[in-house]
Amino acid sequence: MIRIGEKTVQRLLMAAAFSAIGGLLLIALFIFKEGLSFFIETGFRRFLFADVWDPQSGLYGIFPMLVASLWVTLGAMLLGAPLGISVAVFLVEFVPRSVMRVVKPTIELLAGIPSVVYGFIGVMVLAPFIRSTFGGPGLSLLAASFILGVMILPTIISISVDAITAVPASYREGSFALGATRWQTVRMVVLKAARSGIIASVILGMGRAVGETMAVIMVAGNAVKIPHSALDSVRTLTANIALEMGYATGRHREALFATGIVLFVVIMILNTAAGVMVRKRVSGKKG
Amino acid sequence: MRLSPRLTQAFVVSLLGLATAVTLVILIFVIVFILRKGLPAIDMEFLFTKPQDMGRAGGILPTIVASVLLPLIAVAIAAPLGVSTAVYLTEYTRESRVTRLIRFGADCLAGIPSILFGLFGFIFFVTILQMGWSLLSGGLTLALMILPTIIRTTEEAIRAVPNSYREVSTSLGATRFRTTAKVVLPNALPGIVTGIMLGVGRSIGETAAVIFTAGSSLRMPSSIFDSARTMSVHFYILAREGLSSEKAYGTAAVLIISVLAVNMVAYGLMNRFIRKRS
Amino acid sequence: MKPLSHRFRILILPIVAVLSVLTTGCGRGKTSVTLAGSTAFQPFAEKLAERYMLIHPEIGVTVQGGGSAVGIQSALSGAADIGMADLVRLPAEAAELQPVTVARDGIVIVVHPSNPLSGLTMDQTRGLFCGKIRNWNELGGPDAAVTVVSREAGSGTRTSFEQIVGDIKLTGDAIIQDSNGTIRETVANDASAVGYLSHGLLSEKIKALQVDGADCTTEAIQAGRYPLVRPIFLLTRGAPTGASAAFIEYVRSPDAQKVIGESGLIPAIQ
Amino acid sequence: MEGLYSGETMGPMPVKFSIQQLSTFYGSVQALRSLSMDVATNRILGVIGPAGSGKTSFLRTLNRLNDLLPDFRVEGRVLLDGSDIYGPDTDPVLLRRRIGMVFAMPVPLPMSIYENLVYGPKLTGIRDYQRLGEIVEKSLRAAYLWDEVKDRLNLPALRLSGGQQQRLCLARTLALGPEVILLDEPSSGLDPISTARIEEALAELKSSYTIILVTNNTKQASRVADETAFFLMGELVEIGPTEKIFTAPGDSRTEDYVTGRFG
Repeated sequence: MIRIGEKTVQRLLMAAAFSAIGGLLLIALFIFKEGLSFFIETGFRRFLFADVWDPQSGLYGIFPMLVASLWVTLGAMLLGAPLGISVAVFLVEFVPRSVMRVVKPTIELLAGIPSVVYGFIGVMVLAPFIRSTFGGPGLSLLAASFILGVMILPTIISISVDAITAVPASYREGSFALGATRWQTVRMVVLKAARSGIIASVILGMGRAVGETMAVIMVAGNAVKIPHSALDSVRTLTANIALEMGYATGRHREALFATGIVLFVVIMILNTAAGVMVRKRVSGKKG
Repeated sequence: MRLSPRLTQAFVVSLLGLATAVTLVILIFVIVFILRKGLPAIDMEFLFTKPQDMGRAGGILPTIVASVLLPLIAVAIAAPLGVSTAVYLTEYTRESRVTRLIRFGADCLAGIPSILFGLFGFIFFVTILQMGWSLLSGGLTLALMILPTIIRTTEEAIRAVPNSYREVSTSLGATRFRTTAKVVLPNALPGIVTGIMLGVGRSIGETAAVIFTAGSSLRMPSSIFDSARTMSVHFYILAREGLSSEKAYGTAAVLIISVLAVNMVAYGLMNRFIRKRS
Repeated sequence: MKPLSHRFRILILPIVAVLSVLTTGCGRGKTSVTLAGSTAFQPFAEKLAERYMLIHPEIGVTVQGGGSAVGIQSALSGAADIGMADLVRLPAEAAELQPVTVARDGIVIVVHPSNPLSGLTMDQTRGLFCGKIRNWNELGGPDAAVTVVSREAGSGTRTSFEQIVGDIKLTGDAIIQDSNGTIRETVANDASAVGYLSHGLLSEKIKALQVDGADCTTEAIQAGRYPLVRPIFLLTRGAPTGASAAFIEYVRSPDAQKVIGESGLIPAIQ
Repeated sequence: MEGLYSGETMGPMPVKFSIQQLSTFYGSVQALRSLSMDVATNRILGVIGPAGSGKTSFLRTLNRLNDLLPDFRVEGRVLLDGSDIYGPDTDPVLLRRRIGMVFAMPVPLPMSIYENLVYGPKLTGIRDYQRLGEIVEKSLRAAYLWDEVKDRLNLPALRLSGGQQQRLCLARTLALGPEVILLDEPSSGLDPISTARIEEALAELKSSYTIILVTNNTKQASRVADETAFFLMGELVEIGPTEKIFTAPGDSRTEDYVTGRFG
């Protein structure tokens, strides 16, 4: 067997890695190039913390949308993460493998459904339900969080399922041998061993929630005001970009790209927070 | 009030079961909602003819072809690139600030809204590189969109492979590449397939980014340089421009059935592969 | 037992074969005309392109969406030969482009079918959308808070609607939807909603209101009695030439204008 | 270059490994402290000593498996048939084909028994189905496992019992056709019968391989090893013929360890 030169393989892989990372960098640069000049000219006060968004009269305040984005993402994570991880644990630990093998692809089907379909289901079913049971316009922060929570389930469930199945059986046997119940084994051994995979699933799920465009536009109502209750209609940063990019020209377009930059920074903060929070909680217990 | 372990176990398991039941109910509700509205529209003519009258009549064959080609191109680009990047980050470099920075960058890009990917694709691939609205521009843009997910899931899958396998393979005289190809990747396959399937799902369901890059021409694509409209974009236009909700949900129903079929086939293949080995 | 690397090689072969076949495709055989822009006019442009290609099979016409701004941008950058825009007043960037009116679109105010109202005056419309009239009982309707539904800032339909009705400052808590279809769905599912959309989308799920006593019909518009109308432009960089000019001529031809009239828009030329 | 035994009268033996002032470091932690010894060809060297005395680290330095660890560093020289394995022109991959290793916990690769056995040979380019079959049979017989598995070679290796898995790992190493076999506590966790099987196999293999057996089971060393080395805290305390080490050790620390008073 001719041995492919180890060096050439290394170089090939490095080339692939750098082209992939190069591509991703290109997008980040593209967003920053288009939006940075606007960001510097307008400055934080009139952009990030102003709360009137009216491009026609040159007002570009995105504070209400920043608040809305954080609330919607938080809502989606409160629904998606615990539900997703519970389903993953249940499928791997408490259900026969044959059942899991059927259920997992069907759950992943949720990932294949276009978000515009979720949007329509939200407008035609979820919003009227919220309006009749809780009042308000129906198209609201609650509706957006619920729909996003459902949409990130496949990401969180399938990656967590893989992380949990990857935990070697010997870990579980060791714990059973010490008389632990299955749940104690899961809590004390399995989840800790699968922790990095589960964190990855939560982070990717959150990324998907923050990045979702179409479904959020259709169910959130898109009113530009700071939500005082979950029933208020809100507009997230992402929705704002998608809503107006089709018609935006000149400074308005630059403002939307600047919103993209803000979004990028928000995601960075959320990712670091998620990583730190989980690490601290876990080490806290060990300490 | 400390519950006995047996009681907490029963309580927690029923809670987890409830969570699963809720998820499955939502899943079934979404599927039934779409199929109930969409199945009546599906017949031979709907599946095998071209759309007429702005999609109010005729079939959706070109969109089915586009929905097969586009994710294929996206995954054909993103899977090798993503897996190689993940292998490079885990097997070929030491965990350092640089690898952590790359991983962090990938996580953040996984959160960028698809509309910005679409605009990037429009300006970079469509205009600057003169590729025009085409399946290639769309495929490249989608590849960049699903790359972070594939890189991250592959990395997690590789990291889950026990180190003892690497040591055994190395002690038997395998080079690092052979160890990766023959022992690490085959055992990380489930995680990799999951990442790719999520990528396929995302690229099939994407609308905003695709409209700006692959375009939304209704003609049958004859090469990857032709513009084409995927089923998701077709649903997007039919439903949002209020042309025909019956045809729109028919398209969505066909989409769901094909995605479910693809998922089942992919997992069937992978499970057969794994059962043979362990 | 074939080790995995063999199977990978076997797997990769078909993918490469498929891709190579596709890359050889006929490519740019015939001369082609590309249109891009307004999502509202896109379906109509596709229908006209379909008919045009029956008459002139040697010319390939492709139609893209993306919104009026993309239409203007593509026409300027040459990514598209003809831009499509449905804005009453074109923005400054479009100054270099030469607009040709090919159709007109009536904007109709819609409410939930259960809403007893049959029409609004311009002032009542302005009051509703500015948030001065907050409850339907102020207009003789049921005692219910008004849900105002509008398009996103910059959309052709909204800009035209606000410019024609005059000095509208949209109420802060208006629901914003970004397409005719979603506005129709939102109004159809909320008994106290009021919105506006292209008259081509009217259906039994929503109820159209008269404006100053006039219904939104073709002859009312052509007679000038119905005020909420906006033009649809095809934009080219400088005077249209070659295949683009031919297509635009076709769109303004009586045959094409008849098709436009039948499929839900108002012909530009009687 | 001929290496002589330290203080041994039995005439010069051909030397497989000549280790000179070998020290190893994991980052700042030092594992081995300037070890010098010779390992004779085609004999079994037993390496005994308490846990953490550097026995395993020594073993993994010989076949450069420690290269996998990011911050591993070596000082001194390890000569294999006279050439330094840490020298610039040594290809670690070829080196590992000459030095096979059996791990403490049996780690069959998640493949069938057959694939586990042909994994090594295929890497060296052997493709001929017939030849592979011979290698599989020869190595399984040498590991005393042939009769138990000869008609179910397609079975996934993970389905074998603990003892069978360990013998499979031995067979897998033999299939590579190495010159040296390193064994890292091969019978830890094995039942007495499987342990006896392994020891029989080693005694048989001595004639054609140099064997280094790391074990914390002093009885096993005394039963099987020709020479024995006693490691303590990363140092080589003493090395010599097995019965000398076990009956009249030169160093009091060896005596304490061998008689079981500590460690």
